[in-house]
Amino acid sequence: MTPERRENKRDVIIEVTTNLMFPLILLFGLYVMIGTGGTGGGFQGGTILAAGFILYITVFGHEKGREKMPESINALFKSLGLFLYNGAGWICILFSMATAQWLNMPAFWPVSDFVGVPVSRSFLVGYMISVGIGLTVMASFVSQYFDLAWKEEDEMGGGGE
Amino acid sequence: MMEWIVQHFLEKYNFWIAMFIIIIGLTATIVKKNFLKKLIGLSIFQTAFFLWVVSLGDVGRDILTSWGLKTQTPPILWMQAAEKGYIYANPLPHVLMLTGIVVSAATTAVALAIVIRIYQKYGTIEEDEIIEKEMEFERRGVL
Amino acid sequence: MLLVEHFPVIIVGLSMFLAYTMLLAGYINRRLPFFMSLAMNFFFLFLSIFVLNHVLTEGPIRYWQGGWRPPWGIEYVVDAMNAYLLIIVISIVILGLIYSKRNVEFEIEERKHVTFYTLIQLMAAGLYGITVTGDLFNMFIWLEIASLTAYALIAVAGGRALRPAYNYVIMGSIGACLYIFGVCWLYSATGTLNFADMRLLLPLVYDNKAVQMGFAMIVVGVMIKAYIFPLHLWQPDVYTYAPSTVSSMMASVHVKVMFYILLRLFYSVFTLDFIRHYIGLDLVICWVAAAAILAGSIWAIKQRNLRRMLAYSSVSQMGYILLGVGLSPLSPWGLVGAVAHILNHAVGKGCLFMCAGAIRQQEGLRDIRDFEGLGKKMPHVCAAFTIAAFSMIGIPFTAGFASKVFLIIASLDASQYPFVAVLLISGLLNLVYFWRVIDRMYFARHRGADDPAEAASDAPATVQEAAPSGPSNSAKSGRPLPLSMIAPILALASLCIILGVIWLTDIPSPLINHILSNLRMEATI
Amino acid sequence: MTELMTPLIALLCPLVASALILLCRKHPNIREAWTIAASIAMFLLVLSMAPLIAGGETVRCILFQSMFKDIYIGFKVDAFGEIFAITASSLWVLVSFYSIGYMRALKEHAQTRYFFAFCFAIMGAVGVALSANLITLFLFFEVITVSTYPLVIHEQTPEALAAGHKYLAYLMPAGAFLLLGITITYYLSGTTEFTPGGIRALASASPIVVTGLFFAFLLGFMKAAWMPFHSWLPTAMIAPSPVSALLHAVAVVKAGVFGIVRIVGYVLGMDLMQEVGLWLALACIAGFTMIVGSFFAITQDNLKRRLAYSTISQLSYIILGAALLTRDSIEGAMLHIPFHGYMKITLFLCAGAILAATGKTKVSEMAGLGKKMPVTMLAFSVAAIGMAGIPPVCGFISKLFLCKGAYAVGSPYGLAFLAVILISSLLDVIYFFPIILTAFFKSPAGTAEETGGAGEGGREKITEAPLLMVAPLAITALLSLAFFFNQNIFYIYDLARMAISDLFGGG
Repeated sequence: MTPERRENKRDVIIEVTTNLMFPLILLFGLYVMIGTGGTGGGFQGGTILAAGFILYITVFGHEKGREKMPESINALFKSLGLFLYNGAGWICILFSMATAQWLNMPAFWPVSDFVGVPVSRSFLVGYMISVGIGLTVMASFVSQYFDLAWKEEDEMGGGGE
Repeated sequence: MMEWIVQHFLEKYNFWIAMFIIIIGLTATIVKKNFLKKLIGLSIFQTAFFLWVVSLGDVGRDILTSWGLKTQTPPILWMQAAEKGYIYANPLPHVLMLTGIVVSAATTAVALAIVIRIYQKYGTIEEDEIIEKEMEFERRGVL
Repeated sequence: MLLVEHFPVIIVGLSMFLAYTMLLAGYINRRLPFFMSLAMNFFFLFLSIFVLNHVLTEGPIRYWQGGWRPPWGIEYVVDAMNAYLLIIVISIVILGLIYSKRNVEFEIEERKHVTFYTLIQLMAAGLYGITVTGDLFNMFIWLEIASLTAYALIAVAGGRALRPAYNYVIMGSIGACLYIFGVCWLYSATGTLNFADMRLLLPLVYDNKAVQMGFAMIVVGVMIKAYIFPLHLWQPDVYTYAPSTVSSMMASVHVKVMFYILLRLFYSVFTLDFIRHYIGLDLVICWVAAAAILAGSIWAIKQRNLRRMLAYSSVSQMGYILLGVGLSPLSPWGLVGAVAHILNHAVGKGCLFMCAGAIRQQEGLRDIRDFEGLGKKMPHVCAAFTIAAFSMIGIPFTAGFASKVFLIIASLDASQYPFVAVLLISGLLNLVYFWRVIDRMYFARHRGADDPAEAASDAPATVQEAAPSGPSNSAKSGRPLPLSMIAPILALASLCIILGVIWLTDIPSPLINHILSNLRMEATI
Repeated sequence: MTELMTPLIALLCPLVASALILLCRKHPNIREAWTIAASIAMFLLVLSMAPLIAGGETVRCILFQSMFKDIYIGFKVDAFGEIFAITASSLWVLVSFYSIGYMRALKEHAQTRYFFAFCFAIMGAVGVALSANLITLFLFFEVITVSTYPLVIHEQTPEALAAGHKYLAYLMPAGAFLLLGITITYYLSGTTEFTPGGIRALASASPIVVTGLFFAFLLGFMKAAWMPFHSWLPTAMIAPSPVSALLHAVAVVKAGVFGIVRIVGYVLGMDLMQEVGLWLALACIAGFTMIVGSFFAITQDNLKRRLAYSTISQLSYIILGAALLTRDSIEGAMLHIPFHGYMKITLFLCAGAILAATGKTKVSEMAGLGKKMPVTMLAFSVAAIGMAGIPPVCGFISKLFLCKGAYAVGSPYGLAFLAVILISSLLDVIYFFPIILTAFFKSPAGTAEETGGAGEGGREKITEAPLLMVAPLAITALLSLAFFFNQNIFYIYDLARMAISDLFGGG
């Protein structure tokens, strides 16, 4: 698990395949997240996105992984996801004031008849929620992976007082 | 006697299986000295419990027949099912457990992070050795 | 719908919102999160006072999340008990935040400050959430948010706090799991998660083993988190090694909120009838509490580390609250005692832990035996410590006295005379271990210098081992404490006295009567 | 029943003074000026209520209603409380002056703490005197306990700390017992208000409960130093002399006996005491303490310890007076509270003056002091004569009442207790007169050889203590004399008559 050993095991096939697969995985993740129409899929999509990043980090190593996904961007995603998720609720509270009527707001949402069934009026808020969950889940998993894949030289120096 | 066994064991097999796994997990959590094994035990404990709750949400065949219904559907609001009065499985336990799984994932993440920090500090994740080292730190005055 | 009825959900939602905004703001400026959190919590305090006022004048607030009617949707219910607790939690969080400003600079590396404040705010959000929710599963979510952040907060400083933090993760998760286990049992019996709905449905199935099992599991799960005596083993280490702010917040509000869950369960989900007649738990709880009171005090006497002593003292004081809860089926004064002690202990113990942190920061001292002459070096902190310790002992004109009297009256009223003795003895045991500290601070002369006899009487081994630990032990700032640390300490100490007088008057009785009626006790005081 | 704010203002005086003392800790003169101002103000305020109360009024001041039904925190000054309040506050004035002289003469450390705690202790004592019910009494009782601790351990030596711990070890459990008694009283009767003749509702309780309640109260008033729970008092004599004087001769211990009299007369009531037979138990404890305390006093060589045992013995006169339940005995007990206070404080002040002037603490070292410190030793003699109950000092008056009361009991018990009082007075003579004899009639030559080397520099110029110390003790000695001739100074006698007629009815 040391960097040297990983250096030795560099493999062109794996790297090229990963380079090819990486955007596809992300695309698939996005599809699961928002492409299916309606709420749900946020968590799964986020996990797939995270899997893509984790694959990348596993293959190319810690440093390059950090270049792809810096700490600050990761935190931004985390917060952004939560903003979207929480924001959906807030918007509903603000615009309906009485209760968070997020299923029934034709006046506010222009995309009310998006699919043609009444339920779909909630789609925009549904998107906000699933994208929010997805981003947060992705960012959390990636940062967990970063934390777990600590380097050997940190071992005794990192902790303690 | 047979009836009793059927009533308490066979009809409630999901309870027994879940309880068995829960006890395995809890035992591991309590008995093992290795922090990772403790964590694994905890995960087993939680997972077994989720298993049990999800199985509660299922609508069993025998119940349906006793109510004179023959069809069961997944918990999706489906016009035909509503018209025909099909019984559907209760979705709420699944939803609750989905949340529960997320929570348990978060718990595992936090615990793993702490285990890593412990390993960084003490060089081991065996509880006995850690306590020994702590006492040594105390003697040396490193707190 | 009145604006004030949105306030509970605004408090909870906005604090979640605030938490990750703070995380982002931390990238702009490291100091920003602290000020954001402080300002918003003041705002929440402002709102919660309106909420309390509304609850006392108009009646409970019921807020349906998303407009879904309660048996299906999540309902937030705020009655007098919640509003009272909400104000306590928010105030202590504010004081803790002010205190943490400079304390964190001392105790935690700089790169972690942003995360620290985020986690504190998130924990606060979890606590607010538990306080206002009216749904068993929603409560579990908030409980886990509060607990997970607490795990992280304890471990954030690293060092010796890690192992206790890990133990807490394991124990806390088992507790949470038992809680949700119990909730699912209840759900399987009633098919609902809403407090009020469940209260209506449960009496039909009180005989059901699943219901009784569920109740027992929830109680045990919450008791683990509230470190009731036999389940307290994770707690002393955690309180000893966690960052001072975290210890003080956990000891003062985190555990109180756990007790609040217990109260809600007893009064709003189940009924006293169930507790007394179907499972007969009331006296069991009382005896457990008595054991907690005595055992905690005796262990506290044994300790030499100040914070560990305070931790065991907390175990004992939780027994007071539990005793009040246990006596409440028999006498309304038990509930009054529990409710009063929730506030009094939050104020007093918060102050004591803050003092311990301040002493460690300025002088680098942890061991009670090293406290000689501290009264001169840190007059304000020591004075505050003394007042808060008086409150713990239950000396008149401090807050703790009132709760002790309430509980004694409750025990007499309930004809449970042994607990009177337990309470009085516990007061004396508290006196023993707190007075020892006060003595050291103010009255003892330096060991060794003036009095060789006393130094010799100490175990020689400890004297020798103390010597090399001197230099490395002195991780201290040495500078006088900043105002931002002294002010919350003094504020809490003066609150101890103010509350001590207020509880003697009849000013709180409307509030108490509201709490009693909202928890559906027939009696008033 | 007159509603006045005077009791509250009187109690605020020391409270405000304590805060000011803390603020002015850098300026000793201003700091001590606050003490004196507060003491005089409090005395005048307390005294201002005396004519009203002696005229049969009761001054009441309700601070606030408590959460318990029918219980309020507040003050109700009746004649008996007023007696104790006048005693404590008038002596505080004198002792404030004396403290200044004493502390400065001995160059004591931590004087701010001393004056600060002193204010609180006096507030507690006067608060006990003025309180309207048991709860209020308890609040101030605990204030006394806690605030006296820093005074007891003033020297901060290990012995002083040990003494302080012993002090707390006796008095804090006592507080717990008192709280127990109060809560039981509330539980049984629904009130804790002091009612002349006892709380009616208690009479219906079973005798066992009443006995238990009575002993809880008795243990709660351990401050009265009845045997066998007396040993904190001699140990606490390690405190500076003014503390011993005011607190351990007047405020603290008198608060204890005050409480016992309150219990006997105003909570349980004489009838109930008689009915259950508790008076005999109390009287036996008191009689035992009187005799044994005197014997202990004889054996002590340390002057302050001897005085302490004398205090233990004398306090039991008051308890005995209360226990005998007759008009005269209770009047004697009530009169003995101020009279013993004035005499005993004189003795303690003299002991302090001797300590400050010569550094001597033992009786055996006092040979020849009478010539060198004539005023001090004369005052001492007056007070000692009074303690023994010999005219013309006020101790005679109260003992006379006690004897009359004991005789009035009528049964053989009454005669036995009369004998106990007389024997105890005789023992008083035995342990006090050697001191006077040593001081006035024994030549110091013998002792000079023994300790010549040690204290030679100081011995040459033994003179009177500073004026600030001598004047207060002379005044108290003169007051002790004056009370013999006119018992009505500060309305004391009128108040006592009024208290008796409250308890027993007008006749």
